[in-house]
Amino acid sequence: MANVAMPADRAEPNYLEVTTNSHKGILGWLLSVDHKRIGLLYLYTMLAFFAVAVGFGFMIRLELLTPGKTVIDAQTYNQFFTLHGIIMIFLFIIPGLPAVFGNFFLPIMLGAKDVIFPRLNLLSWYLFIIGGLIAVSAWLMPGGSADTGWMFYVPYSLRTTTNVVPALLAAFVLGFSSILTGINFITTIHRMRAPGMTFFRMPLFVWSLYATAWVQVLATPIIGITLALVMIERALGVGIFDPSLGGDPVLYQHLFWIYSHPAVYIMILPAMGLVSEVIPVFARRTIFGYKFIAFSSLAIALFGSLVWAHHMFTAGMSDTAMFVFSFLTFFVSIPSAIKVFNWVSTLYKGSIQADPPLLYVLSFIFQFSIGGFTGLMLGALSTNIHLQDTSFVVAHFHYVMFGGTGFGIFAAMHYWFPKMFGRMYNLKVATAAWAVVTVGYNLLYFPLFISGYLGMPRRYYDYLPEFQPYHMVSTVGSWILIFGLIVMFWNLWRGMRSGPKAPMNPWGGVTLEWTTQTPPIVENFREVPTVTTGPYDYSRYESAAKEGK
Amino acid sequence: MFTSSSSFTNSVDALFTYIVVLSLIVLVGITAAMVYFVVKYRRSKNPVPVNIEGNTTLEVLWTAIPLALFMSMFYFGWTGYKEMRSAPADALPVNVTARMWQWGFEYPNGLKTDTLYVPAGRAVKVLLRSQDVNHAFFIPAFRVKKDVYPNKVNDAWFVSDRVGRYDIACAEYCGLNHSYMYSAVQVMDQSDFDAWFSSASAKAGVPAVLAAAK
Amino acid sequence: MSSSAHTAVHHVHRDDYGSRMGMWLFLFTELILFGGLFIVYAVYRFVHQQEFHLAAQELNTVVGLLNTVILLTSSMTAAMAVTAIQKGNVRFAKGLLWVTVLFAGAFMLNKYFEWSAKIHHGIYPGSPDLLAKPEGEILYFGLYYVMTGLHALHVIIGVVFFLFILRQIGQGKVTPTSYVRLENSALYWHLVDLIWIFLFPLFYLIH
Amino acid sequence: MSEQTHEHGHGHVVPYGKYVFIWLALIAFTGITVTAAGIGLGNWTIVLALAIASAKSWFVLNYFMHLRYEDAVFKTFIAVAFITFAIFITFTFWDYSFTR
Repeated sequence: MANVAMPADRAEPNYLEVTTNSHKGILGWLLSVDHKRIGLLYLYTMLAFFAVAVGFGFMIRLELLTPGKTVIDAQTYNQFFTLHGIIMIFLFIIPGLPAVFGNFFLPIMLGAKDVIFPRLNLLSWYLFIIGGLIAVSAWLMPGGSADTGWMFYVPYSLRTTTNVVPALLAAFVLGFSSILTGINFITTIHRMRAPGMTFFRMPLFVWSLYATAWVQVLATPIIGITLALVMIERALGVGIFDPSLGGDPVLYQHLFWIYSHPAVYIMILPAMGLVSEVIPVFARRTIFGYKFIAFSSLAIALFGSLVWAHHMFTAGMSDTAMFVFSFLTFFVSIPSAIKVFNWVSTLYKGSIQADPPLLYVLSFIFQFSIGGFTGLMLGALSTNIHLQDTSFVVAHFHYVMFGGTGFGIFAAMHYWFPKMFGRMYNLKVATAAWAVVTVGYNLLYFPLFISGYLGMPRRYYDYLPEFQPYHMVSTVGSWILIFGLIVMFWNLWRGMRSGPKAPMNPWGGVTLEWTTQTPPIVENFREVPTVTTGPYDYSRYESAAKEGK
Repeated sequence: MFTSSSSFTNSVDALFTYIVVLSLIVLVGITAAMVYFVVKYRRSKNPVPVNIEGNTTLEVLWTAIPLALFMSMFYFGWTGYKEMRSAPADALPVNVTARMWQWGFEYPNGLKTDTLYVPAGRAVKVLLRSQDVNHAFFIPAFRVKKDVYPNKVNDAWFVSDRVGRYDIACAEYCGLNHSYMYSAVQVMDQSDFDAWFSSASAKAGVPAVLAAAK
Repeated sequence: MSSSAHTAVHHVHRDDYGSRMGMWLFLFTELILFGGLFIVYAVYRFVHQQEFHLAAQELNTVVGLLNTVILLTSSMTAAMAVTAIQKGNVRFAKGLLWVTVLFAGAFMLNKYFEWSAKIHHGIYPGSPDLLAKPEGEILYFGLYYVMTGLHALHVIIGVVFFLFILRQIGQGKVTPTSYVRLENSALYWHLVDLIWIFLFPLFYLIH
Repeated sequence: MSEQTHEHGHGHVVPYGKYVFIWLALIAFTGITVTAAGIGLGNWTIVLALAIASAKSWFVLNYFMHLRYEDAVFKTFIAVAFITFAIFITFTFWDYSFTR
């Protein structure tokens, strides 16, 4: 796609070797304004938080292995699922693709030297880390960490004696970090595109980040003010959310979901963008329906802002609200369906190499589809009434967020790994780990659909004996999943330390990041690339292969 | 679990099955196509890709067909829900009070119980209030659920023809013993119910008159 | 993006247009932040119309009016400061910024007296006098303190921005050829004004 | 880059007199809104107050904040922001303005 001559003998120090400031060692990282180094800072801290939250998830599942007390008491259980939610949502899934891989690759994919506000970018990371530390530190304070669930529903979050305020403050700070990243990305996309890089020549990952960034900028402030109000309410008792002073708990839920539903799209959109990158590369052909996928990202961002109250169908809203929100909920499924159909069509008549990144993407499509279909059962009113607040919702949510976005993050790690670190991991081990992770994952979450339909409520420390078979299968699934994750990360770690040197373009990608040195130099390109074609121009593979034969 | 039914059980299950069947067809289709393409067009067998940019007819089709199906799901969901919202005028009103972590029931004559006794075949309307935080009144077997708030009265209704005892659970997280906030609804024959009602009322010292809201 | 040197030195890319774009996006988040509070206000005013009406009688319209005039005037001087620096009149720009900061101080002083009078009358969150009132009035005053308080916080942030710009003018970092930071600080100040334009009628003019 | 038209360029210079004029308009609007509230128009008071506040913000946005002199991109942005807020508030009222 770009005409950048890059003789291999002119290798320059890459971004891992030199930094943007005069410091060496750790300060060279902590004070660096290089978007790639910041991306890696995000990657390492995000994975650390992920490991912590997986630990909480493991304990939750272990506790649910048998009815009654298995390992932890009810209070600890309630705190664990709250921490699991807060960390996974605000510190793993939301920053996972945009802040790590968006930071690293958005400027490169646009042919730019950096994001437009590099120092603001570093500030975002510091806010992220401060917020994360606040969230985790509440665990060590007297009173213990919050036991409200990550939704902080009032009035329980006003009454509990646990440390709710640090958790709220953490989410507030993390929201601010997310907003700054969004502002940076939108402005970068508008201002930093290389010559010839029109909007419709941008890779679809960039499109998805653009849509995501808008949701980050326009929806996050609502959660900021809402959580701030809960803090103010706890400190001063202004009455806004306290029903004993006239406050309305349902209004809190509206405000919470005005952000948190679109936030689901903040989480899934970049993963969809990633899928749209990976499939053409491994099928060696152009994406099917580029514009439809690009516009469906914007459509998802728009419709995603219109449907929040479908989380509140049992709250006793007006019938009008029930009608409107259910009706529009079905519309948000359409752009997602369009994407899935286009992805599968892109595999048609490709020349497919099933390497680990593609395998994770295939799992993504399967699991995200299940998540989407079960969303239909939750979108229809009468079935929603039965399924709301049961483990069916937990399964649906995890199928979209973990089976979707989580697998998207894993795919991204395997896809861009050689470019980021200049080394390669073991493909066979990675494939085996993918198989284990996929099996463990489905074993963990699928039984929850069934038990939820049979009436197993969510956030239950204890349960009726008839649900035990489902919980047992699920817990065993969690062990398999965690084993697979350990193998996966161990393999990546080993590749990073001592894997063979990776070539510039191991998968045969044609977006700009594959035209620059591996690992990239500090300002990404020796010469500003000029773009002359669309992002997935694989015609040279077609013609080269024909000539070769 | 499926042994009993309320008036809603059948309609909810029917819609659920409808969506599950449609979803399975599409899911199997997508997955099979995906796996088939990956195997059939693997690079060793198919080294030369064909670049297909897209197909507007297909895009229109796979926008319009799902949309039509989704609209049918929405429609059945809405009609099913309308039914849940229209309690008959002669439904037996029962005040339900939720507090951490118990359910309390009060009949029109002032009789208070901790299990919900109802006559089979008679519509029952529960008026839900909370004394502290949010709860949710959930009878899985009847497909009935409604949140319970401290500052307003929500309501729900059901009618069950089948005698038996069914769980009532709290479905909105409410703190420490959320998972123990169970009670039960006991569906009895009209004659058993009348006998129970007069003896329980006598014991509680309230007149055994079941003044239903007409 | 003209330079293509390849040292480890990072080239900070100057793009005033991009800076303004970033600032506007940030202003949107501020607008929506207050927007959340306006949603809360709208819902509670809708539910408790009478009580809001009664509670509003307790506010002093004259004080609110005075602060409105102060903010509108300061907004004008901030805007003029941009014109002054564009015309190369740095001293006048500094003078105008100092006037803006003084107006902001006057606004805060006024606010201080207004709040103290309320608190003196026993109307503050959690006070026995307030808790004795109907729910709608509690909500009105809760919102009054939160919304005007958050607004006052933004006034303070705006002043900090201006003091920073004044320093940068002194250091020669904000100049007639490079003044986007002044422009952005002025934009922030106009936002503070913009929000007050709505707060004033919603709290002081319910008759 | 596509929107490179005003690279480093001087923005539009608005003369001082125009700001004074806008300021006068804003003060006049403030006077009208206070007077109108004093008359007591019942339910129309809030409608009028919000209409005047919107008119005032239009002046502030266009002149003080120079939106008039910015590109279409900026205008599109602000339209998106206002539409988003409008959605948030109207959709919340799908619940509150109808019988629950």
